[in-house]
Amino acid sequence: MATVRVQEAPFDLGAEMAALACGGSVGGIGCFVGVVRGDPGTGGRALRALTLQHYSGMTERAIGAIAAEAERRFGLLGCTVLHRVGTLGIGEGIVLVLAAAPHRGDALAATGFLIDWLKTRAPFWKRQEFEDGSSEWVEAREADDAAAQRWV
Amino acid sequence: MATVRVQEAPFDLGAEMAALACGGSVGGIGCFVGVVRGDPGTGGRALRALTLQHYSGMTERAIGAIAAEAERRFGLLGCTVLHRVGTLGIGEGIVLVLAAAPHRGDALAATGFLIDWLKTRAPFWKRQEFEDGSSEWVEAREADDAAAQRWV
Amino acid sequence: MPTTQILYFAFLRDRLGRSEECVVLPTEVRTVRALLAWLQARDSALAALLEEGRTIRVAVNQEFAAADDPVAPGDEIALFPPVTGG
Amino acid sequence: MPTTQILYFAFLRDRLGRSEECVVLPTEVRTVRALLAWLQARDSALAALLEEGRTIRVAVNQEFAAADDPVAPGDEIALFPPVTGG
Repeated sequence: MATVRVQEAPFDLGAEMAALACGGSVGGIGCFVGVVRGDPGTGGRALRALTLQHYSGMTERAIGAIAAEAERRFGLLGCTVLHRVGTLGIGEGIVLVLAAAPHRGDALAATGFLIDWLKTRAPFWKRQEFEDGSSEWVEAREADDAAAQRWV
Repeated sequence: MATVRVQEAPFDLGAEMAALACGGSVGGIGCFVGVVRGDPGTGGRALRALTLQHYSGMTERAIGAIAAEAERRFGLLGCTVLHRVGTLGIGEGIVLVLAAAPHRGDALAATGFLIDWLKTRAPFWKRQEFEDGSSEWVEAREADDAAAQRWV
Repeated sequence: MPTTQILYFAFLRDRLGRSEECVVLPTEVRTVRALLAWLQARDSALAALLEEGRTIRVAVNQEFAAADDPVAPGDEIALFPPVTGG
Repeated sequence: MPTTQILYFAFLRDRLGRSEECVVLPTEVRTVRALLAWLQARDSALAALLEEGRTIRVAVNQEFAAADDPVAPGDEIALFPPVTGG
């Protein structure tokens, strides 16, 4: 059964990992953490923080559906998707994906599947706040759509 | 610069992740944790514990070399490989691989590269101890050699 | 006649200066395409925004929707730019 | 004449009842292949083990070595089964 949460608080990675590792059949856990970059290719302006907005209700529902799909497709024994909202500083984790399977191949493939999907289908929007006081919404990347297409 | 350790103590995943996330250029961290399975396909005998032996000296040197290769090949900003030795119970982590990169594709590919390589080239040996008191060394899996060949 | 809720996110919310509104849909508005045309006609700020040619996505009842998908009174509609989470 | 250290791991260690030994290599033993033949001739337990047809890997100075790779007095040699870590 997938765990899906949208939260302001930082992740407790050790606790999330331990919750998935129990049960006796898990042989490997794949994981990805998205991190706020200080140099996100924004024409030289230094980033101060990132603010994440989401569509409450649709977000949890959409992530829950894709997590269930990942569990089915890769034979997972469990998966966890946590996404933070609110204002995050450089180096902070934005998103945490964990996928537990009997073997490492499925665990890592499911991790890639979940993060590629999240980047293109989960209703979150990032606003960059720069050191100079300016701010702007991040534009979607075509590379993300291409990555998500791999799994169709 | 890669961090490589062979240790008896459990991993502190949050601390290892935080150490890699700093610096301002990291956008994603891929991770894999290998876990002791209670049902490792051993003809119905229930596993009680796993004991890991290693070749001290060669292990650290071999892992250090492949970690440096991963950093070069995938443009990593850092990576961490921790491998436990001694006796581990079911559900405990055996190996931890972390790979930090500006973007998620490289982070996840490097994670797969490192764990595939470790499974076939790092001098560790597992001995299974069963509930019925018997024990035996684990045989190498051909699937692991095939996985490592992907990267040649 | 149930009211229909329209939600706005990201730059749409900032530009319109509101995060949601409740509207009574005319009976002839039965698709996403018709809904957007109707919204455009009644609100010059939204019209200006839609005419900029930026990609706008629509969700109906919390599912991504295409131009020909149906809308009905009482639906929860959302307008937003392509997502950038993760 | 420097001595050569031979290390054994996993089932080899259990079967031989030792984890390492120091030997003086004859001058004609200059490759991994010749080393294995020489070890086999001087130790019946190791001979029995090598004759079982199980894969044995050899490392010379902490690097994986093939049959024709050189060995020299003073090297650190290790014999072990295929690895199973991770």
